[in-house]
Amino acid sequence: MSAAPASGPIFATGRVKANGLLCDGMHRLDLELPRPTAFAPGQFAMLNFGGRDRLIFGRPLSILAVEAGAVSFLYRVAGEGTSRLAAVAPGAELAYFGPLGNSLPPRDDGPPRLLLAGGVGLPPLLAWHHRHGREADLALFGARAPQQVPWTLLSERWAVSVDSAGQTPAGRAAFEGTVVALADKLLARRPERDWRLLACGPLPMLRAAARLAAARGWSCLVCVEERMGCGYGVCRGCVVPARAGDWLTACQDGPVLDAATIDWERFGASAPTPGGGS
Amino acid sequence: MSAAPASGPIFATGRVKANGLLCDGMHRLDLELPRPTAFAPGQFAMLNFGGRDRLIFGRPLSILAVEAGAVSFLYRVAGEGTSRLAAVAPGAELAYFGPLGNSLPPRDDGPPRLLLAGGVGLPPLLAWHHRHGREADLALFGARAPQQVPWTLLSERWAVSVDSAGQTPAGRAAFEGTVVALADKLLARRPERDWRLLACGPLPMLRAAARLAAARGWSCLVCVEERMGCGYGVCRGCVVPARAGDWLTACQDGPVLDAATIDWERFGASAPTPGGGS
Amino acid sequence: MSATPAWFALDVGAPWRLGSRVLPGRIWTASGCFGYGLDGHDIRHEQFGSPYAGLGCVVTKTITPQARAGNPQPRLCELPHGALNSIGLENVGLSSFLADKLPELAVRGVPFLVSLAGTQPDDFGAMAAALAAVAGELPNWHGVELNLSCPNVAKGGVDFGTDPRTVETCCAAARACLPARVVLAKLTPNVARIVPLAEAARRGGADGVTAINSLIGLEVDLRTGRPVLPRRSGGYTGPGVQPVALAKVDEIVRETGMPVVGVGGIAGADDALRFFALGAAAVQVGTAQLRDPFTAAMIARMLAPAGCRP
Amino acid sequence: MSATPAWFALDVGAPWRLGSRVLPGRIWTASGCFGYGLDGHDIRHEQFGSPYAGLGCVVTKTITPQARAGNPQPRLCELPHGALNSIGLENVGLSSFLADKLPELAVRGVPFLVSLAGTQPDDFGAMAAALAAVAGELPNWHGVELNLSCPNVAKGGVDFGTDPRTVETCCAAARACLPARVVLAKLTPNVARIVPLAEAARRGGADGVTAINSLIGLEVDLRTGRPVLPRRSGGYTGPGVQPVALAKVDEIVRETGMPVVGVGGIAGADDALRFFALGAAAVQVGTAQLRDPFTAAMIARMLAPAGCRP
Ligand SMILES: Cc1cc2nc3c(=O)[nH]c(=O)nc-3n(C[C@H](O)[C@H](O)[C@H](O)COP(=O)(O)OP(=O)(O)OC[C@H]3O[C@@H](n4cnc5c(N)ncnc54)[C@H](O)[C@@H]3O)c2cc1C
Ligand SMILES: Cc1cc2nc3c(=O)[nH]c(=O)nc-3n(C[C@H](O)[C@H](O)[C@H](O)COP(=O)(O)OP(=O)(O)OC[C@H]3O[C@@H](n4cnc5c(N)ncnc54)[C@H](O)[C@@H]3O)c2cc1C
Ligand SMILES: Cc1cc2nc3c(=O)[nH]c(=O)nc-3n(C[C@H](O)[C@H](O)[C@H](O)COP(=O)(O)O)c2cc1C
Ligand SMILES: Cc1cc2nc3c(=O)[nH]c(=O)nc-3n(C[C@H](O)[C@H](O)[C@H](O)COP(=O)(O)O)c2cc1C
Ligand code: FES
Ligand code: FES
Repeated sequence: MSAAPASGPIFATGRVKANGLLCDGMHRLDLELPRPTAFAPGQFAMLNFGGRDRLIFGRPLSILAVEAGAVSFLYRVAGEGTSRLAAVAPGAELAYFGPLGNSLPPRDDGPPRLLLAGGVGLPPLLAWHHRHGREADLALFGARAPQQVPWTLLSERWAVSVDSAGQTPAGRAAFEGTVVALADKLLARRPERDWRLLACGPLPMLRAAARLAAARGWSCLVCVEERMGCGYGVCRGCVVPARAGDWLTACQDGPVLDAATIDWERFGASAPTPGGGS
Repeated sequence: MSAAPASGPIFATGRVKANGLLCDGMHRLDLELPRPTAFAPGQFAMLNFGGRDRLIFGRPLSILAVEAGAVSFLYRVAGEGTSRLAAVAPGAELAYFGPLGNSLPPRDDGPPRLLLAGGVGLPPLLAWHHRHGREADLALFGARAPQQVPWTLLSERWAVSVDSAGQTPAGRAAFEGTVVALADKLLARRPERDWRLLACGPLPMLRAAARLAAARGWSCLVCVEERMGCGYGVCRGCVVPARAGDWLTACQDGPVLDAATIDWERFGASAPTPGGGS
Repeated sequence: MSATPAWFALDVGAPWRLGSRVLPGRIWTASGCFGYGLDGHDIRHEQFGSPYAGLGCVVTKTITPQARAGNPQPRLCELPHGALNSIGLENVGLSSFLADKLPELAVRGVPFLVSLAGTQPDDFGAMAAALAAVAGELPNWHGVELNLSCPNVAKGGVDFGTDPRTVETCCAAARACLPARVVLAKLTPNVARIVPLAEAARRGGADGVTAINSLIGLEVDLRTGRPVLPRRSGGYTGPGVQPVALAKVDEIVRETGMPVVGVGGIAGADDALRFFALGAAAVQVGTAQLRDPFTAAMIARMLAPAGCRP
Repeated sequence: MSATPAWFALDVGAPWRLGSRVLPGRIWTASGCFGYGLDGHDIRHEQFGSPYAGLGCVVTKTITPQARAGNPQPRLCELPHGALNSIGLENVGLSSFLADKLPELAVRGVPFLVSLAGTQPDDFGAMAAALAAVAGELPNWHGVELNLSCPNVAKGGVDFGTDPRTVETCCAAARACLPARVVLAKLTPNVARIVPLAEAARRGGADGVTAINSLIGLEVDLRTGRPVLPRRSGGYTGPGVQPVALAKVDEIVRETGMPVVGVGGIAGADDALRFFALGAAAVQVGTAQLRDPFTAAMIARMLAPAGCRP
């Protein structure tokens, strides 16, 4: 699971290049950094405000891309911090600390990948797909409704599911149901095949993905979320219950974890935002 | 000392009409209130920000004037609160609580008044002079330098002193020395006369005014400053040591106090801003 | 301001029983932060009318047997997350309170508790007896809150509030003189375990406890390198103490089941809700009442049952 | 950031003596907030280089005799003015620390103290002895900080830190095994009087005390009306506890004259200056070090004597 990027994390002041709604409930932030940075899909950064606005803890967001000196994120407004983030104008400064955590392993010769992304769980999988995706892989994205789908980011190779149907852009369609139901449907067409699952999204979705993989004996990697203090392994705040009995950290052992190593029963009890949907 | 205004204090949200530098080191704020308010010279208001910016305590500022539904203040940037106040733009909302405290007594048939105002101690005396001033009165304003004098506010009836000389506007002159030295000089021209002193400004100036009055047997009213919690008499934070042995409150017994009732020795020990000059 | 959450079912403006009294509401003002309940009557607010509208109770500034001059200035210091005060229990003293303040409290009709402090346990009985004798007929006088945070001269200066035996003695002394009024013990958070103090208050006959009084804090003036307050430390109050207050209220409620009046950093309806969530019977507004005399009235209005909300 | 005030004459980057050791500086990181001193070595900052640059000492996460799994999640809760944590002393245990962490600490050369906790006084002696045996040759290992905030199972679960006798016993046990290293007692602020604890530490042979550990605090989730943390309350740290930390440090410095390492809400140079103004010998950065691993390094740089400032 390691696949560390060439360079270590940096702590720096970034300048907001763009920040705005991408689709219903999903914002995109582009942040210019003082020097170039590398990242591997699945890694995240801790973002914070400066001066009097500084929050006690940074906010972990997955890195979507690094392009032309700017690092990009997708986020939904979940509480105080992200709602203040949504109000930040281009030119403003933010504290950037990243890239942090492990990452999705790059392509190997194993079976094709089944990518399951839910809502703002998209960045790790989109980045992976962009770098390593192959024709044989299946990339699925799920949202509540068509207007919550960032169509412009998703190439036609992405299949889309929505909880409730509605208007889709010309030439694009959406399956009505959960992203896991869509996976079931698509997998039924290729019954002979083995898959490796990569999943990132809300906890119930991760749970369903892990169950699906376990039932068929496939491997499954999930990107987990936990409340974070530091993001770099020193506070032991972001623990995820391990099947082995103790804990994994979301920020150092993760955020990419093998679903088989997680104690899903205990994990449920600790959802950072009960009922939340990121 | 009471002369209470017709109406009691109100707590309301005001909208900034204008806020900017009047002269070097002196800002003027005009705040529109939802309903008309009365005030008597010497009274003050507690101002605060709203929402996340709200300070633990309001900031006491003397009322300069109420005109056309707006209440005006003069202030200098002394610390965190006033420096944030200086950054507030027209249209912003501020919490207003006033008018508070007692006031300078209106005109009576006694001897003429000698008004001594220093820096942002100007509002009470300017307001009083505007309402009650007579030809026979002497109105003096002292500042550090000519560019710190709000010339546009001061009619030609105001004599001005500056610590260090410099360019004055056409037709205006400034005495070089303290405002009390200027008073001495002007009083020397009218040696037969009795005066009543009204003084508002930094503590050393109030001290000197009280000494001057005491030496000649004149009465002297001073507008005092103390750290305030509430501004309406409930916290006992703003006490001024009384000659009688206990305390006077700056917010209820004052801010206008008879200099003879103050224990000046103990008062010195409690200057809220050592070396400050408001 | 968000809507009242689903779990919240209390009507903070409905009469409720505490000990042998029925109090008109559950949003109160804290001792030392609203004077003697007399200084806000001519203040007006567009939306909330009078600062006394909807108040369950005003707890007076703490009264001592004799008048106290209090501490030198400065007495207040604003902090980024609260305030420090060093008022030093300045108050008019019991006889002056009875002579000058009580008659006006009688006229105003605001529900109130009198906060009492002394320097030896007997003081509490004597003061309660004097109060009962003079105020016994006042329908809006509901009882006393014992401020147990002063040094006990009879015990070598140890704070009353940190010794369970003394807490019990003080409560018993007040209770004996006030059989039919509320007796609350106000507890200090500056102890390792607060529950034994609450239990001692109950043994002494208190109807409940108020938690918390101020923490001990200090602020340094960076220009001089010296403490801002002449006595160096002072009482730390306001938003920064709320997590501590919540922890103490929770301990007392869960381990004793006593009625607890919660206080610490309450400045809005959400803050009050946190205390009610933990089972507080009522809440008090302290520091925030200084900045805005309508804070308690506003909270009472905000938390009123849906039907009554503006 | 304002310039260093005139009264401040300390060189926080100069070697100084604490007990029998010479430490390289006075700006440290606090236990539990910088891991085992190993997790920041590949992090970079334009201005401050390495997070370890200029650090006087890293105090490790508290080590217990056996590994501890710690508490269930969520373990952290952000507050408007600080944080609550309920990590539950999760740590790798002494033997794993000695086997896996010490060798890397040796290679890295970062100056460090090991924070120790146990469930009975003997634990402190045993752990100190084991440390001395394995780490005795390490020049960058300066000694131990005794975290006395756990329940003492030998004494019926009362916190070590609230009982002067136990503080003395624990310090004496560690001292006996570490004649030539620093022994600090880290004190809890959750007591009525902290000075007797500091005096007990001195009687036990401690070279100084660290003050303060976290306050006890609680936060309520307004959506559910229940505490955010599964164990209800947790350790309250960050800016909101600073006034309390300053008051405790001031008391200890003035009443005992002992070397005090100040900790509580330090996030910038001004915060550190407040503690130094009161006579603290060194300071630690806790919660703020989580948000920004360069906080302590930045403070060390900011407070360096004028000649060395960037
Ligand atoms: C590794 C990782 C990657 C993430 N990537 C993304 C992403 O790409 N896009 C996105 O929209 N969200 C992402 N999240 C979730 C995001 O961090 C939270 O939505 C955000 O922290 C909420 O902050 P807030 O102040 O708005 O909410 P509040 O609820 O006000 O926050 C209070 C505290 O809880 C924490 N918290 C609240 N919700 C979460 C959560 N779901 N996960 C972790 N901590 C939480 C906050 O960090 C904060 O400390 C990620 C989380 C993790 C751990
Ligand atoms: C009755 C009265 C009338 C006043 N009128 C004016 C006026 O018209 N114009 C003007 O510029 N100033 C006036 N002042 C002083 C003004 O209140 C302070 O300059 C201001 O509160 C400083 O706030 P700050 O946050 O900028 O400073 P900080 O030093 O950051 O404030 C910290 C705390 O100290 C208090 N404080 C600091 N300085 C003073 C002071 N001099 N007096 C009282 N409290 C202080 C603040 O209110 C705050 O609670 C008046 C003060 C009083 C008591
Ligand atoms: C200026 C001031 C004066 C106070 N005086 C008293 C007092 O006389 N008696 C008392 O029991 N508590 C007193 N307190 C403590 C408050 O009643 C309350 O317990 C404390 O402030 C915590 O609540 P808060 O955070 O809402 O302020 C005082 C607090 C302040 C700020
Ligand atoms: C996440 C976290 C974990 C902590 N773990 C420990 C610990 O293991 N041992 C200890 O003595 N103190 C521990 N502390 C307390 C800190 O060392 C420090 O005393 C406290 O946080 C106050 O400082 P601060 O306000 O700078 O955070 C911890 C604090 C935090 C925030
Ligand atoms: S967030 Fe601190 S250890 Fe993971
Ligand atoms: S400011 Fe509170 S009594 Fe004057």
